[in-house]
Amino acid sequence: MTVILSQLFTGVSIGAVLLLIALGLALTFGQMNVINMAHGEFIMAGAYTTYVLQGVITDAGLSLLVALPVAFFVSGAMGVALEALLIRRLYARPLDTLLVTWGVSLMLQQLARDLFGAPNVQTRAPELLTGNVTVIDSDGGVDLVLANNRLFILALAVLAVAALTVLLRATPLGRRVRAVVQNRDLAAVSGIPTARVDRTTFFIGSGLAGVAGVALTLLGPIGPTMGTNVIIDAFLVVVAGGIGQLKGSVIVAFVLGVLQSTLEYTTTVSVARVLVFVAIVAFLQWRPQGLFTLRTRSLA
Amino acid sequence: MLQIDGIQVGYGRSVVLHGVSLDVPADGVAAVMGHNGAGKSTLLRAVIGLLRPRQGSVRLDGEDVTRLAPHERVARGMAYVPQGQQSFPHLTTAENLQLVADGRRGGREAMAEALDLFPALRGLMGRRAGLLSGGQRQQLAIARALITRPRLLLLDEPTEGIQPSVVAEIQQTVLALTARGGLSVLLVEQHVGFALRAAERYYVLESGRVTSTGAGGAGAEQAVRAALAV
Amino acid sequence: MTLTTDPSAPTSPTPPAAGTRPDRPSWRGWLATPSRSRTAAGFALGALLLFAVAPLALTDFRLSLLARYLCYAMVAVGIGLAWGRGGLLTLGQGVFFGLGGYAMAMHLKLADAGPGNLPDFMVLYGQMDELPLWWRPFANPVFALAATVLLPMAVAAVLGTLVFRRRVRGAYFAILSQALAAALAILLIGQQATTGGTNGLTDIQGFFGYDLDDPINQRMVYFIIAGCLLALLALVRQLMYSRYGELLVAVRDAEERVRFLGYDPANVKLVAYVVAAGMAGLAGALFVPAVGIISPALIGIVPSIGFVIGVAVGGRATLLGPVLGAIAVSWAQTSLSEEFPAAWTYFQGLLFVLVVAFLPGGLASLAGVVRRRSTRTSSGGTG
Amino acid sequence: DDATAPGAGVSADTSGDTVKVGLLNSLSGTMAISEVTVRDSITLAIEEINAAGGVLGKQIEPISEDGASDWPTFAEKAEKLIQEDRVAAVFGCWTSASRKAVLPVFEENDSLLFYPVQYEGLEQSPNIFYTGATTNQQIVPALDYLKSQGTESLYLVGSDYVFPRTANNIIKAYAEANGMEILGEDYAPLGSTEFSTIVNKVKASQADAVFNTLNGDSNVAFFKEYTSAGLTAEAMPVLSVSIAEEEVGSIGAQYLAGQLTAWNYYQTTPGAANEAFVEAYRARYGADKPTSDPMEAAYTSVYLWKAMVEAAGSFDVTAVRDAADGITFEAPEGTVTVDGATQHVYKTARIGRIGADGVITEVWNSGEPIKPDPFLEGYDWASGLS
Amino acid sequence: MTDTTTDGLRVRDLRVVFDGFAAVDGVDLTVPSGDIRFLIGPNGAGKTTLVDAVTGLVRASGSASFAGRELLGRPVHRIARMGIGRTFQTATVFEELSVLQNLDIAAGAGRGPLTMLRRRSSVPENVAEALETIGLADRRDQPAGTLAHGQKQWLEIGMLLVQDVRLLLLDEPVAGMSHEERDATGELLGVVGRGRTIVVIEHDMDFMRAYARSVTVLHGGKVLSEGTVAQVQADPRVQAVYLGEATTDDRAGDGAAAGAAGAAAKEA
Ligand SMILES: Nc1ncnc2c1ncn2[C@@H]1O[C@H](COP(=O)(O)OP(=O)(O)OP(=O)(O)O)[C@@H](O)[C@H]1O
Ligand SMILES: Nc1ncnc2c1ncn2[C@@H]1O[C@H](COP(=O)(O)OP(=O)(O)OP(=O)(O)O)[C@@H](O)[C@H]1O
Ligand SMILES: NC(N)=O
Ligand SMILES: [Mg+2]
Ligand SMILES: [Mg+2]
Repeated sequence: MTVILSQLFTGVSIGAVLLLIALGLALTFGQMNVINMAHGEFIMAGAYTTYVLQGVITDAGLSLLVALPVAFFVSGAMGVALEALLIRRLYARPLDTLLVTWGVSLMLQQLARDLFGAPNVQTRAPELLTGNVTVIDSDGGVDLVLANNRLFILALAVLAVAALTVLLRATPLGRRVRAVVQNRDLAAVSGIPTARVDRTTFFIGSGLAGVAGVALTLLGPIGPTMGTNVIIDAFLVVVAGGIGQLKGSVIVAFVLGVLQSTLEYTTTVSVARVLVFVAIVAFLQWRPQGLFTLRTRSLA
Repeated sequence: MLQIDGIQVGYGRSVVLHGVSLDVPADGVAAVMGHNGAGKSTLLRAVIGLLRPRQGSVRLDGEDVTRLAPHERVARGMAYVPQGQQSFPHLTTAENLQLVADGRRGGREAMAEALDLFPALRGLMGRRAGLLSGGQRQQLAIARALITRPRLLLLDEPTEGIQPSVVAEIQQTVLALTARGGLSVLLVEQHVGFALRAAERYYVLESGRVTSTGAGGAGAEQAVRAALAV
Repeated sequence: MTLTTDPSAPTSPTPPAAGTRPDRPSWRGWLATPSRSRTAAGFALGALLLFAVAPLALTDFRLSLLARYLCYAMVAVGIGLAWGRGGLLTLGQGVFFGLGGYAMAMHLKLADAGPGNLPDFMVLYGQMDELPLWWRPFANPVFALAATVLLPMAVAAVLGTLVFRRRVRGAYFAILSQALAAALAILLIGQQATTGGTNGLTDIQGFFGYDLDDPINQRMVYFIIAGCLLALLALVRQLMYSRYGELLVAVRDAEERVRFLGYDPANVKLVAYVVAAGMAGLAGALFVPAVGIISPALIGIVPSIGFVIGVAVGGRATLLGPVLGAIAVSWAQTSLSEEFPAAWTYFQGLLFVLVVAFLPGGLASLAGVVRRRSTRTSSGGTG
Repeated sequence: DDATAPGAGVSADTSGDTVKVGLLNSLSGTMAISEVTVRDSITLAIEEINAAGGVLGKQIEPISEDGASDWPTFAEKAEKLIQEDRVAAVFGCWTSASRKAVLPVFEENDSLLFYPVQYEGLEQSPNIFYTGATTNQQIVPALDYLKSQGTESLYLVGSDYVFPRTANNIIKAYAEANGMEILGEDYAPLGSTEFSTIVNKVKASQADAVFNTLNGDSNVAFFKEYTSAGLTAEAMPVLSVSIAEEEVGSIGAQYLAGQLTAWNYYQTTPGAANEAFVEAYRARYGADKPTSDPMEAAYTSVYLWKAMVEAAGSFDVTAVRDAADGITFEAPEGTVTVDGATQHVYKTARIGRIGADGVITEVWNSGEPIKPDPFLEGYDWASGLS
Repeated sequence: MTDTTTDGLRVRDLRVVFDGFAAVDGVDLTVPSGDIRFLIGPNGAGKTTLVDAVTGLVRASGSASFAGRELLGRPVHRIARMGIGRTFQTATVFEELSVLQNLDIAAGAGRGPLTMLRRRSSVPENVAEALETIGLADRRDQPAGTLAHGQKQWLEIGMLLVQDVRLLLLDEPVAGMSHEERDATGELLGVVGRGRTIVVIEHDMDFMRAYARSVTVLHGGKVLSEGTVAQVQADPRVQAVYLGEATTDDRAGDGAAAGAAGAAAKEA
């Protein structure tokens, strides 16, 4: 019983991680149609930012808290640079953004190798986050303990989703972001400074990757290839959730998390991965445009 | 109000407008007519800034706006209703309008006014624009442009796809707005009768050149039809 | 009465320039069907280069590298068709390359082991005492050879049917195809006892009775590969300039519209996808005797995108662009990584960024630009 | 180049006053993390040898190639080193997969590879010298150690590739013969960083100890998860066979304190040879750079080759091979001796405990170098394994 | 031109509902073979949706049959192969392909695989004819993307011709066309209409008056009125919801200029 509960918690927390790494994509891919393969490297940048900050601020808890906004800004700034230098030219060619940003991701990985060395680095987690909460103490049997770092990430994910939802749904910026993607020229002639909106959106989306990077330092190593390990999963979440639909990504992330953890428990990690992929293909048979879709009457 | 001076505009290697010059009088209407493919839409796109002229200039009240981005031109009082019933398909009708009213002084009132002009839209506020019918979308597009309270309105075939009774209303609206003062219109129209009635000046565009121009009014109709029939 | 007799029919308005110099990337020019004689000359030149010049000019080692590049080029030709013409950005061609490669390698391993014996790795790492059922048919050379092409095509057909019928396209398709590559690689790695796991299938000794240690036989493999590449080029050329090729472009540009003409776009795409998969399978199969190994490392995301890089650099919508791009990129990788192992990654990334962002027609469009400049010189062999 | 004779044997080019050797490591891609340090220690050995007058009076000229973490590329680069550069020997490879990929190349061309990493055994090629541990020099002693500590049940966690899977086959055979229970076996794809489920399974199993064959990257995530789940070295120790000093640094000692590792060498291994090695390495690459078992085995492999060449009086592959048996070297790990029959090396097995400061200290060693037995022919319980 | 009812388009109790909103709300419509039926009605009346339903683009209930064969429930391409073609409110042609290639593809849905895999060796006769009919013969090698708005619309009609469709559904074919071009298109309809059934959605009343054989008025998803041009125009309900006060030429705007415009229309 405790095993089931703790597996469920595991699933939810895997989902929270998935959600955090996919959230920025839900914005840049989901809203802007940019397939940013360098998103993973922006996550990496967030993680390295945490690492560097710990060199400066020795208190692990404080440095983690400082790292959240700093990483948001660092990755966001990288996103803005990418947008201004390359992506700006490619709004009419969404598939090409995938290829271009993949090239960028290669270079960023090598850059990380050159800056920080090929071996992985790590951060010290604050004392508070290395512990856990025992929810069920089944003496003799297996306790249900919830790891503090996982709880922290879950809270972070929920917070990020809430903030983004408000931003997109209830602010003028949100309307503008959506308008620019849907009809760039019309947005421009409606008085919207499209370039600035693009840049702001990309800043936020990439910044969220930085935040995800900070979170990942609590779980695993920081290394040049950490982005590649998560990027496909993140895209699958957005795809299955339905482009342009935040709530889709949220639901899918948690469902995939629980599915993954359940399958891993009952089969093996590799088989679970393959089955999750099969499940997504099957799901797209049912909902080809993802969980939530927006139809229009145009033939595009 | 608007002076276009010898602009040359094209796409890629092809040139569509070969030195077009034209004036829109203050508080008046200038109409542009011509066959399909003559370059009318191209002209308007250049005026609003979606296309950059290779030569020539566009001036708004004497200010050279040739190099400004579209949103900067809108900030200076231009508004544009493109051809083809364009909208932001995934935004609702309300959001399509709100988007333009956002951060604009008097935006709320302007929105209400626009809705008074197109009451059919009130019943569609929650529907996404991509699901509207063609004519509904066109009404939405004109309403959107009016919310910015423009000094210069660029209309590209505004009555295309609209039911006759509403066409008549749109025509009357345009006439009324210009008559009230404070609004000039550059109008691209296939409806020669309406265009000439509204226009102080007409221009006939052929293959990217102005081949004929003159004062508007019903009297010009014969001349225009002759020019168009060439 | 028809419109042509109507004086107002707009036959005059469009400036002449607009008709012949549309506002499109310059690779548009390559859409025009080249003349048959130019094509024949091109093929003759290609054959001369591949069959005479290269074998004479290159050492055994460099020729074996070229053989490997030509295998990549075969994959690239297929991607050019599916992506360049059909708009199907397939980031999972490694899957089909791998299926072809494994099918071939399974047969060669069984042949090496001899009748009734198990391949070495099964005994060593899998403690198997019996050949798994699904390995058995691959002992038959005819079955194995057919499988190298038909197996990838069948997988593509199934996946393509599922995906295209439900109108999964664009970025969705690209990401799914990429995930497929990751999934297959993981699957192969996880079944070490029967697939060799991460190691893949290695140490292949013979090729249908020929000893692969012998450089003469290696040359033979090279000639087979070069021949197959030329044949595939001829095939794709036929497809591209056929009515099907036009339809494919139509589907790429306005899929829904095609539906209203009475075609099922899913089928149109499926043909291109399946053909490309077959080509990748053949390439993978020939890669095995040329390099002596097939492993999951050749299937995953990185190699799959690697294939696309070559195509993009060469020119996605052209016939020869993908081939030249694949060869050029692999060659650059070999030689640059010999000189500057770390900088190679930067170079690769930068090359890709620059070409895709600023020269979407690839190097082939440069050729187009040059050709347009030097109006019709006598060089006939590039078509 | 055109002098290349068809068929076996491109002899090394030793005509000048230098002799070329190849360095074949992943300098890019996922494996670069580990392999760059191996390349560095090989380079260090070459520089030392050159400074001391070289081999047979010739300076060693290293030619480095990047295997790029891609097995076919390893094969390609091996062929290039042998055929184009005509090197006398090649040092490198890390993963078994890369070794498997180059093996036919070395055999076809009758050339030599020195392979410096502990591996799964079950291999013996006349063209490879194995200077890392085979299973009876690392895994088997580690199991003996656990057994001596009273361990009765194990959970097996490994990366999904040939070394962990083969190691685990051996462990299972050992366990069966020794009355140990295997309570579970899980593999994570290389580079995987999500271990919550596996840790849940480990925890639920309530095994006495965990035998960990995860590769570098994944260990960080595994141990963080392990600690968060409330598992400790006291309650359920983890014995790892792929965590060296380098990895301890990057996982974080706070997650590893008290856990066990099995190797043939630690940076703290006593002896003058190791002090000299550690000092030289730090002087060359930085005071904060740790040394580790594979680095040491790679460093040693260059000296072993030198000794073989000198014993043979020639760079010729056949001569070198014939001279190999019994060659010894006072390595940082202690005396190592080449076993001519298997072309492996006699090595001392060691178990270390990771301290809270990240330093690994030896808690047990085999007392003397163990004779390599790659096919575990000397162990009855292993008879079904190959 | 044969018999009527069974040959043409027959729609019964057609309903299209979007999220509870009935865009088409129980329409009965019979268009006999050979007819040129104009479908008019206020913006949002459900005209385009009706055509969408008949061509398989949206799901509908009720029945729609052509030449006695049920259409509802079939996929788009099957319906197209039954000889039903349409154009769109905004013209959609294959921009990258030449005019000729556009037509050739349209002509080819029935081709076998062998033909498909061969190159086009000559211009098929029906394609050549269509090129002449739509007046784009001298632009046949030009990419369709470079055509002007109106030309694209003709090309679309041409594509229907070579498809040899029996039922043409044209959604605002003359929108954005100049006066003369409208007339040319009208003439084209006459040519094309021989032996075919044509349904035209339009808001251009002049055009309707000149070329319609019969008219159906939709309003709020229902049929409001049906009959000849004169009958429909005279229907006060139609005037109220659709035509407005200006029962005559809208293109000249209000009544003041109606006379002039009417004259102009005749002159062209
Ligand atoms: N994006 C484009 N790329 C290339 N050529 C274009 C593009 N848009 C328009 N053209 C060409 O420019 C010319 C003028 O087009 P434009 O749309 O300005 O005509 P128009 O007068 O508005 O016609 P219509 O009455 O049909 O709207 C045409 O020949 C058209 O083919
Ligand atoms: N997918 C949809 N979801 C919701 N409402 C829809 C959808 N499609 C159409 N509608 C609504 O159905 C009604 C009918 O639309 P339709 O396009 O058929 O009108 P129409 O008669 O063609 O109008 P117009 O003359 O303006 O083109 C409109 O109110 C439209 O907003
Ligand atoms: N040999 C190894 N550790 O792969
Ligand atoms: Mg226009
Ligand atoms: Mg409509």
